[in-house]
Amino acid sequence: MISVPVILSVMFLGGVLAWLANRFVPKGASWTAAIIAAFAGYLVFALPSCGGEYTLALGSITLVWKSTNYSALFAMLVAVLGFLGILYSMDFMAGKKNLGYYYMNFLFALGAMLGIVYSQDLVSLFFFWEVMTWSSFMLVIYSGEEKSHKAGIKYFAYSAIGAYLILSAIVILYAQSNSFLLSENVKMFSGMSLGTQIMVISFLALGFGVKSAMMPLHVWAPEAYKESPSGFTAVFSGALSKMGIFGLGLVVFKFAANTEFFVYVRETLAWLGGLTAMLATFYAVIQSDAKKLLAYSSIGQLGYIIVGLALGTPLGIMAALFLTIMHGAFKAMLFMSAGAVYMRTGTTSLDDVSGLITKMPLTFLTALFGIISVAGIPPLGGFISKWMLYQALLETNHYFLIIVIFIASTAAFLYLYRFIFSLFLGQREKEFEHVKEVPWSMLVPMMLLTLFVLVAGVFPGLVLDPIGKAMGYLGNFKASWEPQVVFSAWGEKINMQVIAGTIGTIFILGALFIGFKNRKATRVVSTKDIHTAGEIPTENENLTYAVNFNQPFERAIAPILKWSVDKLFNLLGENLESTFEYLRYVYTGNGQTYAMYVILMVVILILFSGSIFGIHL
Amino acid sequence: MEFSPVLYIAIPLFAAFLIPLLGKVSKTLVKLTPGIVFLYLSYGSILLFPKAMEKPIVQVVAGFKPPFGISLYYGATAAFLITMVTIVGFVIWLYSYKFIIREPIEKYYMLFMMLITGSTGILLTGDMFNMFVFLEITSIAAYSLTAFLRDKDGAEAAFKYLLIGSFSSTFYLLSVMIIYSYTGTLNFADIAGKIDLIPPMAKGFVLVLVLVGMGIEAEMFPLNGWAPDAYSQAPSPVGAVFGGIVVKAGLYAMIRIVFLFFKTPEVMQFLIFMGILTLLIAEMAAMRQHQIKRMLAFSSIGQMGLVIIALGIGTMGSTSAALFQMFNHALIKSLLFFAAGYLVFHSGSKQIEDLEGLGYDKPVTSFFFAVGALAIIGLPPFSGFWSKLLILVSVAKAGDIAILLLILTGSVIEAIYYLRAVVKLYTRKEVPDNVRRTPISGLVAMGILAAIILYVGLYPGVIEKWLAPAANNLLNAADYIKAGLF
Amino acid sequence: MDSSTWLKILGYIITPITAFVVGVTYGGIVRVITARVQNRFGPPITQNFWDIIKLYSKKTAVHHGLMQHWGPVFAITASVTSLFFIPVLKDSPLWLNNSFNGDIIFLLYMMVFGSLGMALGAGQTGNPNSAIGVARGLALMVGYEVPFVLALVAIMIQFKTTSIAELMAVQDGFSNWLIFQSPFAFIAAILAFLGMMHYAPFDVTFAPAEIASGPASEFGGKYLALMQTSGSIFTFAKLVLFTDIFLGGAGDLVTLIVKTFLLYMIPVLTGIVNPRYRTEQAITFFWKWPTVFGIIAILIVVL
Amino acid sequence: MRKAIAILLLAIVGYYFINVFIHMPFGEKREGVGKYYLENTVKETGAANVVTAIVVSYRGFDTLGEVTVLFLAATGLGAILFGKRGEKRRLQGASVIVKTTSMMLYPMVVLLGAYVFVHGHLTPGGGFQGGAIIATGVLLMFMSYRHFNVSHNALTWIESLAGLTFATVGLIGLALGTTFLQNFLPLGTPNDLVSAGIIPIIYIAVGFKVGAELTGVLDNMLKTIR
Amino acid sequence: MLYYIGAISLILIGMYAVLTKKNLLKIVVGLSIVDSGVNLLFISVGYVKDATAPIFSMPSLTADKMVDPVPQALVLTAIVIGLATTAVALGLVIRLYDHHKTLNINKIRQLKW
Repeated sequence: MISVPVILSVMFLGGVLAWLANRFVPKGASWTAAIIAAFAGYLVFALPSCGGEYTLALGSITLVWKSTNYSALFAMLVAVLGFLGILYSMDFMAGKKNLGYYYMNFLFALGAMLGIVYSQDLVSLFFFWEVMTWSSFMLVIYSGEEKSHKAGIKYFAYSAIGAYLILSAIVILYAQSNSFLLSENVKMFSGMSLGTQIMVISFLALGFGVKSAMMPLHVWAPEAYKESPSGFTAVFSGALSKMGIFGLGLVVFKFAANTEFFVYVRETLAWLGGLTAMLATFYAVIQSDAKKLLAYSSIGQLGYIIVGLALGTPLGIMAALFLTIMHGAFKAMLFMSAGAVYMRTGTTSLDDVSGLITKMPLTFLTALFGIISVAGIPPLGGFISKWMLYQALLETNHYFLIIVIFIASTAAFLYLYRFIFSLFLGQREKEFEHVKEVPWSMLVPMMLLTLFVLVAGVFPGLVLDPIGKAMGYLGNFKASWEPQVVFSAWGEKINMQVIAGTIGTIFILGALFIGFKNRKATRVVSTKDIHTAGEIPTENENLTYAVNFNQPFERAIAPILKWSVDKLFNLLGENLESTFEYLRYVYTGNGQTYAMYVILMVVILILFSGSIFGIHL
Repeated sequence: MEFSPVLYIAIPLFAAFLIPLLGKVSKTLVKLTPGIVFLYLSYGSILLFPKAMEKPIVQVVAGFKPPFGISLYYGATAAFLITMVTIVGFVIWLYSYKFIIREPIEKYYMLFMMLITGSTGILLTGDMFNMFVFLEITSIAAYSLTAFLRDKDGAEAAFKYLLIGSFSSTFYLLSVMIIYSYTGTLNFADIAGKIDLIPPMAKGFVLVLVLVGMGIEAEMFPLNGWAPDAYSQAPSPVGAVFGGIVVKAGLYAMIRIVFLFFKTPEVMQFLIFMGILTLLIAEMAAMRQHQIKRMLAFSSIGQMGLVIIALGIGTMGSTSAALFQMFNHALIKSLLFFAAGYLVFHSGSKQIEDLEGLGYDKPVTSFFFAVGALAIIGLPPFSGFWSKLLILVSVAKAGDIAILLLILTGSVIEAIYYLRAVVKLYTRKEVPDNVRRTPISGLVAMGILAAIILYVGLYPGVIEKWLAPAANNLLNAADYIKAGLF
Repeated sequence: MDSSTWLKILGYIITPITAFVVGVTYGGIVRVITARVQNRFGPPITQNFWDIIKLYSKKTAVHHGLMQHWGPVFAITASVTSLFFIPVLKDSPLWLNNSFNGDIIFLLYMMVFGSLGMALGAGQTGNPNSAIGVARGLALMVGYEVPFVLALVAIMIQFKTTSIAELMAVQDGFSNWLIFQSPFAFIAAILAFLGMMHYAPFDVTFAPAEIASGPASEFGGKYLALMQTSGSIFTFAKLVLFTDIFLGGAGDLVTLIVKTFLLYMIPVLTGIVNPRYRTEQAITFFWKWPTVFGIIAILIVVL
Repeated sequence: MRKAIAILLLAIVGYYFINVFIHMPFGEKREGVGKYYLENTVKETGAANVVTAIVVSYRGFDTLGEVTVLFLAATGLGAILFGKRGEKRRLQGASVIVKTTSMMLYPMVVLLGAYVFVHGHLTPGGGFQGGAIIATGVLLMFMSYRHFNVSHNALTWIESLAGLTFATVGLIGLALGTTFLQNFLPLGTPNDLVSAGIIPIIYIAVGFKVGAELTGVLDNMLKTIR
Repeated sequence: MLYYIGAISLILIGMYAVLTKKNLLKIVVGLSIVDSGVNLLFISVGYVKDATAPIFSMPSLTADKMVDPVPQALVLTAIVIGLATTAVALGLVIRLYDHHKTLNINKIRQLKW
């Protein structure tokens, strides 16, 4: 009988096992981890989507785990991405130190994510939430370098703030309802006082918002994504940050939906999401590191998802959840290809690498499909989610939000193009002549995901099916779709078969034409063989225009970029720390001063005993 | 012979007196004695535990009924804490076994044993003056142990400790005096019954004296100037005893007195206020520390603040949470001190800066430090998580969201500085080949603690089911009086 | 297969050809007009045809790699697909193609597809000018999309539809043209259109004198031919789209050509008399007045 | 500045302090355990000296602690000062008169001390006082003779054995099935030397112990510690 | 009554010394003075007018003519404890002097913040 604890224990014990395996068998850790992840993934899919219930009484606290339609959706995402991430890591991490540590924390993080989605009570939700936080923190600091540590601390600090906000919301709820069960709390939530409702919702939203990198709580993300090993970054961005979305979904539709100020919650979240999407995109445009760029891109995409959720219409939710899945796939693809480049060249700096397309064609292909998908260009998966999102925005009269979103998605082309251009196109540096395509174990996950975004683009119904069920869990939401057609509330529809068919046909015709016309006379020349006003670049010259690629745009948005939350938080942090520094001067080191404090305390207590203790001396 | 609570005191004392003689025979024997004693006491306390949980065991000494003789009150709270103390004491001994290599070893073990016994006595006694005596036993052992390394800083720290500690005992003695002069008795239960004989003004004064006197022991801000110095300069196992045991005893004493004699809403409010102050200031100070043990010390103070808050809330839930937190803190802080002790030993420097790279050079010790750090921050699946959760739940139940947020602010700061230290450990850096290894006894000691922390983290029910009677015992003054005066 | 299907298939063939012819002719006319304004004679109107035919007939072709090879294919795919999803003539089974009501949002994205493909091709060449051009073009795109989308949103929410066919349906009389119904949206859209057509002052992308035609600089032979074909079709597609949305569409080809030509003259004439904006100037231009007009358009609808 | 603050603070503390005590009855009899002790001590413990009875019997546990405190102080001092090099005693030795007098007084002081603790249950005095007197005698010798030595070994033995005696006596009570420190000897007639059960035994042990410990403390402070 | 005030004055004087004197030895002396003050105070609390020591050495003595024995017993303990503290304090002072070569408490401030 498959039940939730079985899955969880497979993951967690598997983590320990992987760690042990590393100690005794060379390469043991990666194989163990891959097998465990595959097995757990199988279990996740085999678990009936409304069952596997398990209750565990821990003292006065009862934990309930159960699979629901909503959790099944996220669990599948986690299981698939987790398995692919580990598969990818097998060769990506080969030869590195502390593999046991890496795979253990990897599996722990996966287990914790599954734990989060299966939790039906708030305590185990929070429990796994924290496990997830620290295990991912461990992976962020994996490299052991100063930079990664800074990033890790930052990540953890923000996560801790978020987690504690969630925790306070949980205990406030418990104080009112006397139960940790999700269902109980949802039931009793509408009966709670307005203050409680506002507090709980804002705390939960902020807490989950941190993990989903909602502005202005996103500051941890770029560096954390950059520093974690790419195999994990794929999961980090693809699945782990989605836990924030998972939580936000619960907040919006399970809690906020029963309150009178539901509309304000939604509007606030929607605008936050929108601004996140736009600003993050702007920041992504000015990055010069591939992984940081992708990180900001992730933040932006999560912004779309938040917008979708916050719209609260069936189409909006569907868009959000669809994008959740798609983003998981295509961001994983992009991070994996960035990781592949990193593995072969040792850097992810967009200024240094160029022209890898001939050396790593399959990686390039993955990246290409990835960016097309992110950009939302039909017929890949990204498009449908964008389409649904816009339709939902229109039908809910968010006239200005739609503009914000649109700016974001247009500006996305800038960084996406830069990503693929700088890494793969242009003239190649000499030092990268030896570069080879990455091994199969890394290509397989990339290719599988590529296939997935293609299929999901043409047959969105396949993915919309579980999403529809998940929406049923969140509330009574009905949206209509067919395997290849999606309908909007205004009666519009988008038929992916026609689109894909047209595009495919024309593309093939065009490709045939260009491929066969004068085939013999068509030559491939080196990228050095170009016309630059009569001068022919020598072998050692590299003319690729990569540094400050998006400078024109950067100049245009300079007034916006001047405002950086990051700087603001840093300033705040520094000021706080120096305040702490002054505060600790209380401890002067002089024993007599301490003694004086004691007497002073006595005097204060005596003098104010009337007001402090109600006893007049 | 049935195990009797008085043995908690008698056996260690007997052993302490015996140690100098054993020292004539063999050093190993000396080293082993405290271990045997604590092992026996742990065994005994586990035997006695269920009984005490059911009904307080009140043991008279010298055959005179209370209030005429001294009585030992082994109630659920005491049982809970004493069991913890004996077990932690045993582990700390195990750790000391190889850690303390400085002469005079037999003196170390005598003082060490007495330090713990004094704390046990504070937890155990039902007599106000007797508590003073045990307080002094603890203090004097503590002063001496703080200066045990005989370095410059140790002596300084010990002197400060002594200076403030003397104030503590003076104030406490004065309060005993005033209480005695009005009620004519020294037995807690008896006093609690006659507390109204004291005129309000004198009562208020007593309250001030007790709060300040015991506040010093409980590390309440601003009375805790001695604590960071003492913790950081004492040998690591002693630091663990301070953080894990001694301060708990001091806090217990304060809370017992307050709850028995002065339990008014105002006083509870005051406790909460002081708790918050202590927590926040300590965490902030800890954030800026450069020495690892000093950081641990401030963290200890902060944790005590947390416990004081929870006790100040004064509900059943919060009190049990506070006890749970005490239990966790005792284990976790000991683990941290253990690990830090060897880390400092290996790196040869007390600065956090200099710990770089030790995570790779001394993986196991560093691992235990990391576990301790994660646990004390309150991360699952370690035990600290549950107690923090319970505290927060009880705070929320009391309806004070501001307190909740302040506690969490403290926790965030705590998380940051602990992780900074952990991360420092795991910064890659070439460290000179260090042949010195962490001895097996130290690792076993850390392993035991880590295992308990993890076990309790996964099955909090083990501890949790005992919390209710223990909290009830602490809260319910009427029961205490009834049992104490039988 | 009934007759409508046959008609449709016929439409598939006729539409791109028409678009190509019209687009190239327009290009020729533009060259003549430009020359006249600049006091030159200029080439004959058919010059563009001959250019393209010449390019198609060139035997040899040089490319720098796979993406350059495929770039033009992307471009042509995008332009033809876009065209197919725009209703060219009102209520004509032959010219409706498969525009299942012609979804605006879909078109917005489809239009980018080609640019991206071309950009990829240009990037592959290794010519710095191409890359610079692409960077400018993409940045410019972010600029003009804002007023454009504002205008479209204003219209879409006014009529609660995203379908072009339905928009055409509501503008059945001359006075009902959206250019009159929502003039501010039209102003915003037409200003954006200036940028979209890449004529001066928004011609930084290609800027022949500066970056040697930018993205297209390394293309030759069949590649350039395909790109120019696609460009012509694309121009036509955009014009038809604007006509459909703002000028009430067209019932027959003549009306369509008149309307599109008039529309086309706007960017062309602006372009002739204006110098070139720098990229950031262009972007900030689009984010100023056009955006304000767009917002006004929306506000009018909402209020 | 510091002084002004200190005076101000202490003045406030003092004011309220006195305020509390000024209302406390002075010199009046009070109810409570004190009265009970006065009335029942002789009957229950057989000791004539009520204070001793309280110290050793009623509150014997305190005394055990007290002994421990002293023991700890001696141990702690040993630990703190361990390895300290003895100060070269630059002062010249005491004069002959002092030396001779000390030599003559010394046994008498020790004897007095012994007397005081042996009669602890009968007369004012007891183990602590007696022990302190003995230590005074030793101090006298330390001061007058530069090379006066006490045997560390002997001190250790005395300390330990005395302490063990105390603890053992207590444990015997427990072992006999009653309570710790329970009297298990006949009470005898009050005011006899051999009376009051275990009180004299304990007090003698305490006397030895205190004497040895205080001597040890003095010795520690003066000499090199090994 | 005067006893109380006297004893309290002793305590305050001792505390004053502890708080302000720079010399470690004087601080230790201050601590001792505080101790003595407390002990005196305690003894005076137990005092009963016209009563004798609580020793039944003569049959003529009766319980109601005796002072409260408890404070005396407690003070006995307290004295010893005070002595122990002083001893340890002096030991520490010796150590501190060894290390710092000074007895000025202001100069012994290695541990701070």
